[in-house]
Amino acid sequence: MQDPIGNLYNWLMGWLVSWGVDQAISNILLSLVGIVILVTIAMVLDVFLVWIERKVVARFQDRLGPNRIGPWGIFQPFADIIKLLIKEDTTPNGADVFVFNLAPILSLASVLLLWAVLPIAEVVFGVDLNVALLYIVAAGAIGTLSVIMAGWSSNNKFALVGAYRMVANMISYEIPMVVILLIPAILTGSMSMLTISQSQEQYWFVLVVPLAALVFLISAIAELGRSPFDLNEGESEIVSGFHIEYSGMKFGLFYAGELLHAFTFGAFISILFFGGYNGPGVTQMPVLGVFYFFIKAMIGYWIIMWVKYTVPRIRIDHMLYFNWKFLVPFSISILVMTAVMHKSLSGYETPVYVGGMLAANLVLGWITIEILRAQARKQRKMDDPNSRVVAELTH
Amino acid sequence: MTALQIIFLLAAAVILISAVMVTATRNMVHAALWLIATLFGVAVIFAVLEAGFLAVVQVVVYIGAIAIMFIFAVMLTRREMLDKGPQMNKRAWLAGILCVVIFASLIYMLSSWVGFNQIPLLVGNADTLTLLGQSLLLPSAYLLPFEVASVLLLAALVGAVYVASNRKQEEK
Amino acid sequence: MIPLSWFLILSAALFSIGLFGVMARKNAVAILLSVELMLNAVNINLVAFWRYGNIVNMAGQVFAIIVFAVAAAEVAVGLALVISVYRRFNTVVADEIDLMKW
Amino acid sequence: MQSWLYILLFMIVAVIIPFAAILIARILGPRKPNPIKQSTYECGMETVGDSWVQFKAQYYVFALIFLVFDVETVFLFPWAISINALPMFAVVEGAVFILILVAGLVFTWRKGMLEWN
Repeated sequence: MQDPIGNLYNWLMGWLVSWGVDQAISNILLSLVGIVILVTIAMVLDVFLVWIERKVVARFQDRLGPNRIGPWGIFQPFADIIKLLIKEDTTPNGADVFVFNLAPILSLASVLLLWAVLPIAEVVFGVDLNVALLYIVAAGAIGTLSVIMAGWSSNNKFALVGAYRMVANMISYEIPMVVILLIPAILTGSMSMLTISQSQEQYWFVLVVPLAALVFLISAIAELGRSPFDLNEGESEIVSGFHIEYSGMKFGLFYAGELLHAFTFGAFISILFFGGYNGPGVTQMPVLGVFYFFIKAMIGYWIIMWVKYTVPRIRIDHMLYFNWKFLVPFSISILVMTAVMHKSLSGYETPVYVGGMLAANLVLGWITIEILRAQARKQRKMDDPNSRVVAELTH
Repeated sequence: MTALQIIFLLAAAVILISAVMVTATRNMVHAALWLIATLFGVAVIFAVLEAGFLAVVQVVVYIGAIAIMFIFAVMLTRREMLDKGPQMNKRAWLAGILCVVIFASLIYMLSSWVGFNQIPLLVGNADTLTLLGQSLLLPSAYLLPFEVASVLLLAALVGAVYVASNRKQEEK
Repeated sequence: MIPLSWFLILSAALFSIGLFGVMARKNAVAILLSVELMLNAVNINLVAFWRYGNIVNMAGQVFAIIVFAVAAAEVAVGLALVISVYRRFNTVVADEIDLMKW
Repeated sequence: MQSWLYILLFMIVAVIIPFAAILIARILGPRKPNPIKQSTYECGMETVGDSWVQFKAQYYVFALIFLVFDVETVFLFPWAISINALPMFAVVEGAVFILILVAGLVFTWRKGMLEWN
C-alpha cells in the first residue's frame, strides 16, 4: 500500500514487455494512460467546481443556488454541458477564424498543463520537474497569450479593450508572483514542487514566511482575473471582456479554464505554504496525502471565492498603483529579507530558525503598516478641504 | 531514427517554417504569432539539449513578455498595419541571394571542422541548475557579466521610458 | 543520438532567415521581429556547444542568459523608438524615415 | 529528458481535449448563420469604424516595466536555488542585483510614468 501507482506501473510494464512491446514504447504508452487519467480527473473536478461555485455564491448572497436536478442540484453542471454542446457555435464577421478558434483551446490547455507538476501525494504526481516553479509561470504566459489572441481575433472593440485590461492586469501581478515564487526556492534550494512539499514535513512554510503567503494569495487572485481584480470583465462597462464574441462550447472552455485555474491556484497556495499533501499519518500511508491535498486546495479555493464575492471591483488605475507602488516593492523587500535571514539562520536548530524568520516577518510587516499609515495620514491631510484652504490662505 | 531525433526534426520544421512566415506575412499580428511558434520550437530544442531551465525561461521571457510587447507595439502603430503596398524592399531578391550564399558558406566552413559530427557526452548526475547559480554568482566565474546584464536592463528601462514619455514634452 | 551538425545547420538556417528579414522587410516592427530570430539562432548555438562540450562548464548557458537580457533590452528600446518615430512621422516604414538623409 | 518527454505528451493531450470538445459541439450543434447573428456584438448598436481601436500608450509603458522586471526576476532563480551552496558574499551580490532592479522602478516612479492619466 506504500506506492500503489508505482506498483501498478511496474506490473503493467512487466505485462507489456512480456507481450513483446518495446520498453521505451510501453513507457510512453503508460505515461499517456497516466496523463489521460490525470486530465480526466481535472476535468471531472472542473465540472463539479461549476456546481460548488454556484452553490457557494448563492449562500454568500443568501440564495439557494441550483437545487432542481438531482440532490442539492448536483447534476446541474451536466445539464449545462449538454446545453453547451448543442448550442450553435457562431463566429463573428471579420474574425480571424484560426486564431479565434485557437484561443479557447490554449486558454484551457494552459490551465491543464499546470496539473502535470502538481504533487497530489508523495507517490501520486504527474512528473517531478526540476524547474516546476518556472514552469507554472510559463504556463501562465500561454494563458496571457490566449487572452490577447481572443481579444484581437474577435474583431470587437469591447473584446479588445477587455483583453488589454486583462493582459495589463496579468502581466503586472505576475511580477510579485514570480518574486514570491523565489521564496520557496530559497527555503528548499530547489524548484521542484515535490521537494517543496517534502521539506514541509516538519513545519509549514507559512510559519516561516507568512507575508509571502499573503502576497502570493493577492497576486494569485489578480492573475486569475477574479474580483476585486475582474475589471477585464466589467459587465457594466465592457460587457464581459475578451470572450464577448464566444458562444457555446468555446465560451464554456474559457469558463471551465477560469474555474479550474482558481482551484489550481488554491492548490499552489497549499503546496507552497501550507504543506501540500503533508498531514497526520502521511508517512505511514502516503496515499492519505491525496485527501489532505484536496482538502487544503478546496480551502484555498474557498478563500479565493470568499474574496471574490465580498470585495467590490477596483478601478484600473488603482489596480496598477496597488501593484507597482505597493506590492512590487513589498515583495522585493520580503525576498531580500528572506534571503539574508535564511542564509544567516541556516546553521541553527529548527525552533530558532522558525522563530527568527517569524520575528523578521513580523518586524517587516509592522514597518510596512507604519509606512502605509504615515502615507495615508499625509494623503488625508492633502485631501481634507479645510486644511487645503488653510494652506492656500497661508501661502 | 530515435524518438529524440524525430522530436528534433519536428521542432526544426516548426522553427524554420514559422521563421519563413515571420519574414513573409503581411499582417503584423500574424507575424508576431508566427514568431511565437518559432520561439516555442526553440524552447523544445533547448529541452532536447537538456537545458530545461533555458527552455522554461524561453517561454516565460520570449512568449510571456517579448511577444506580448510586440503585439502591443503593433496595436499602437495600427495604421501601417493595414498592410497596403509592398512589404519588401525593392532589392529583396538581392538580400535573398546574399542570405543563401551566407548559409551555404557557413555550412561549407563548418563541415570542414573536426567536431562537426560530434556525439554528445552523457549528462550524468550533474546538477546543472545549482552549477548555473554558482557560475552566475561566484566572482571566479561570471559574476561580472551577470551584474552587467542587470545594469544593461536598467539602462534599457531608463532609455525606453525616456523615449516613450517624450510626447509630454512636445505638448508643452 | 543527435550529432552536433544538426543543431548547427538549424541555427545557420534560422540566422539566414532572420538576416533576410532584416534586410528585406520595410516595416520597422518586422525588422525587430527578424532580429529576434537571429538572436534565437545564436542561443541555439550557445546551448548546443555547452551540451557537446564539457557539461560542468556552464559558459554556454550563462551567455545564453545574457543573450536573453540583451534581447529584452533590444526589444524595449527598439519598440519604444518605433513608437516614438510613429508618433512623429506617422509611419513605421524604415525607408520613409529620412530626416537624417542630408 | 524523460520528464520533458512527459511534458510534451501532456501538452498534446491538453490541447486535444479542448479541441475535441469544440469538435463535438460543432457536430452536435445547429449551424444556421445569418448576417445579424454574425454581426459584431455591441449592445444592439451598429459598429462604428474600425474595431482596431488605438489603445492607450500607458499600457505599453507598463508592459515595458513588466518586461524588464520579468527578465531580471527569472534570472534570480539560479541564485535562489543555489543560495545554500554560495558564500554570504554571493547572497549580497544577488541583493545588489535586486537593488539595481529597484532603481529602475524608482526612476519610472519619479518620472511619473506609473501615473495613469
